[in-house]
Amino acid sequence: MSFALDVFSLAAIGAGAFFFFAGMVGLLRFPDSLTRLHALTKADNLGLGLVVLGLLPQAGSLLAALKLIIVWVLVLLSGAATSQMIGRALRKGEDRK
Amino acid sequence: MNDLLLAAAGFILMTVAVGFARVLRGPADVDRMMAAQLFATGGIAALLLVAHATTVPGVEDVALGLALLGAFASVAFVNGRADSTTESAEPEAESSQGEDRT
Amino acid sequence: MTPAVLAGLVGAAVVGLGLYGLIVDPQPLRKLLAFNLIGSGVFLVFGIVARRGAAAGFEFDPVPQAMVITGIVVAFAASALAVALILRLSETSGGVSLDPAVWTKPDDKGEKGDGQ
Amino acid sequence: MNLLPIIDVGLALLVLGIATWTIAAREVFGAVVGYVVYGLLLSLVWVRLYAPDVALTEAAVGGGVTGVLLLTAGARLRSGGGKEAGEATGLPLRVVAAVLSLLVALGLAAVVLFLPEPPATLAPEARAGLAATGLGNPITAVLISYRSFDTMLEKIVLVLALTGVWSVAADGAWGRAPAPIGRMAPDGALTLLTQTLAPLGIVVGLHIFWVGADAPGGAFQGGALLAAMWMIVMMARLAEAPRIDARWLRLALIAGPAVFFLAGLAGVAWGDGFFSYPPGFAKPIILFIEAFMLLTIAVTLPMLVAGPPSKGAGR
Repeated sequence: MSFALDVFSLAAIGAGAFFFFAGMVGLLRFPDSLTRLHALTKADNLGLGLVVLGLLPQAGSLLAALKLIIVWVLVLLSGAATSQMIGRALRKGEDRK
Repeated sequence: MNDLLLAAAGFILMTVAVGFARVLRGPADVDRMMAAQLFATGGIAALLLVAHATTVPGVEDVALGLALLGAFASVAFVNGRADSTTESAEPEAESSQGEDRT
Repeated sequence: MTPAVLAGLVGAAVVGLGLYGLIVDPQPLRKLLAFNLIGSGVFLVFGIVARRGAAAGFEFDPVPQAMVITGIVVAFAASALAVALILRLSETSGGVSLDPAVWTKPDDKGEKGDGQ
Repeated sequence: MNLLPIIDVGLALLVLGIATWTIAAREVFGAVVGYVVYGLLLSLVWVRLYAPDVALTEAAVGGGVTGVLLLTAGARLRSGGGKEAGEATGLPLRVVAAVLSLLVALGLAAVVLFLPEPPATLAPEARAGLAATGLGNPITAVLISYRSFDTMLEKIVLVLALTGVWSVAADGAWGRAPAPIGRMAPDGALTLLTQTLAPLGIVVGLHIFWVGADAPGGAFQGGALLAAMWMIVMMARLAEAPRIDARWLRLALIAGPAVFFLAGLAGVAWGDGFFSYPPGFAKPIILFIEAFMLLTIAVTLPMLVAGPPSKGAGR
């Protein structure tokens, strides 16, 4: 059982690391700010989400697991809201031209 | 198991470190903010992984604090640039030829 | 090399970097930033004293760690005071510079722009 | 565990690289972004040094709140039309500065490498004091009990710094509110974020304060998080900074040092001297003091960032 859980953890964490990598590549390679924003959200939401998902079975207690989930929710919230604000600021800049 | 967690942490840290090049290159301040946000998220992930492998007590609380402050810093960045995000938000000159903007 | 020694070396290097910025950068806000860098470097050096002082069943010596915590808060208070002074300087003299020549406005008849 | 040194070295190089960027960046905004990221990385380093308490403080105060202070200052400078001026430093001075900085860094590095063996430590004394307090977190015990005088004076420094900030107010502005730190028009996404984040953050801040007795955390860290939440509320324009002559504000500012001082005096009256807590009651007294310190920190930090009262502001 614990072996299966370990495999699950590693798979999730590996997938999370992949999304961080993808986000980084997008941030560096995409041509303008809006597409970079798109790449960033993948790393924020999925990358950290999968790492947290992978660490959940390893968490020592229910409280620790809950805290891990709250960490993810906090990052999701702030990522969603700031992406919205950044995106709107960028749109305004384009409309003016 | 721990070694694999550490390897993942190192990989994520390296990834966001390369992403920091966006802070150096800009060109717009929003790009810098985005790189910082990626850095915060990756830092939290690396912290959780390293802490789990080295068993430092109370690290979940540190991660909670970092997540809150990451949100706080993002808002502060947008706020600090409230008057100028729009004017400097231009695509990079060198790579803008292929794109289609409406 | 233990992590503690490594962190101490990083602290030493950061102090050097901050000192260079403090001397070379002409802008007061940037000087303040550099000053904060120096502070964090000193805290790091202090932190390895804490880590090395592991004894009595602790992984660290709590006394230097507690002092670093107080130090971080005091450094912030000092920075806030400095920011207030910089902003006031820009209000009264129209520009932020540590160079007194810049403070003098043409209509000040050669006096320093420190009037109310 | 052979991967850990590689991560440590990578972390060290990253910290150095980002510190270099904050010095070398051309513009204040880019430098401050670097500084905030630097604070975050330093807190990872502190976790590696088994100092989660310091990690939290560094992330909250060193990176987060100081970053906002500098960002706000930069934005106010720009909008006030004041330009940061000054002649670029000439090459000879640059070289001298570089040599001097290098020497200082090398000297410090030598100190780090040749620290005395066995290392000096106060841990046994702290351990002895810990037993009397009934606390589980040695750092909280040191802050409130073993080195209580330092901590009380540090609270007074906070109040003094705020007095200093207020004292540079322009004539006629005294008693009014500081200029708003929020620079955006009220924004739907930001309002939603603030309305969900702030309550969650207040719970987390109080949690970190509460567990501080026995686990990493405490009044400093919890207070700094509460301060960050208040500042988010101000940035989202859901509330403005209060007038500086508000009675509740003044009371909150001095609550921490005053209660701390009175607790110390009570030690003179009923105990063995200043700051001697009666045995058996040490823990509740310490938590009581810390609760007021939490309040003072949560109120003082945002007021320090908001700056002196301004003529235009105030209800």
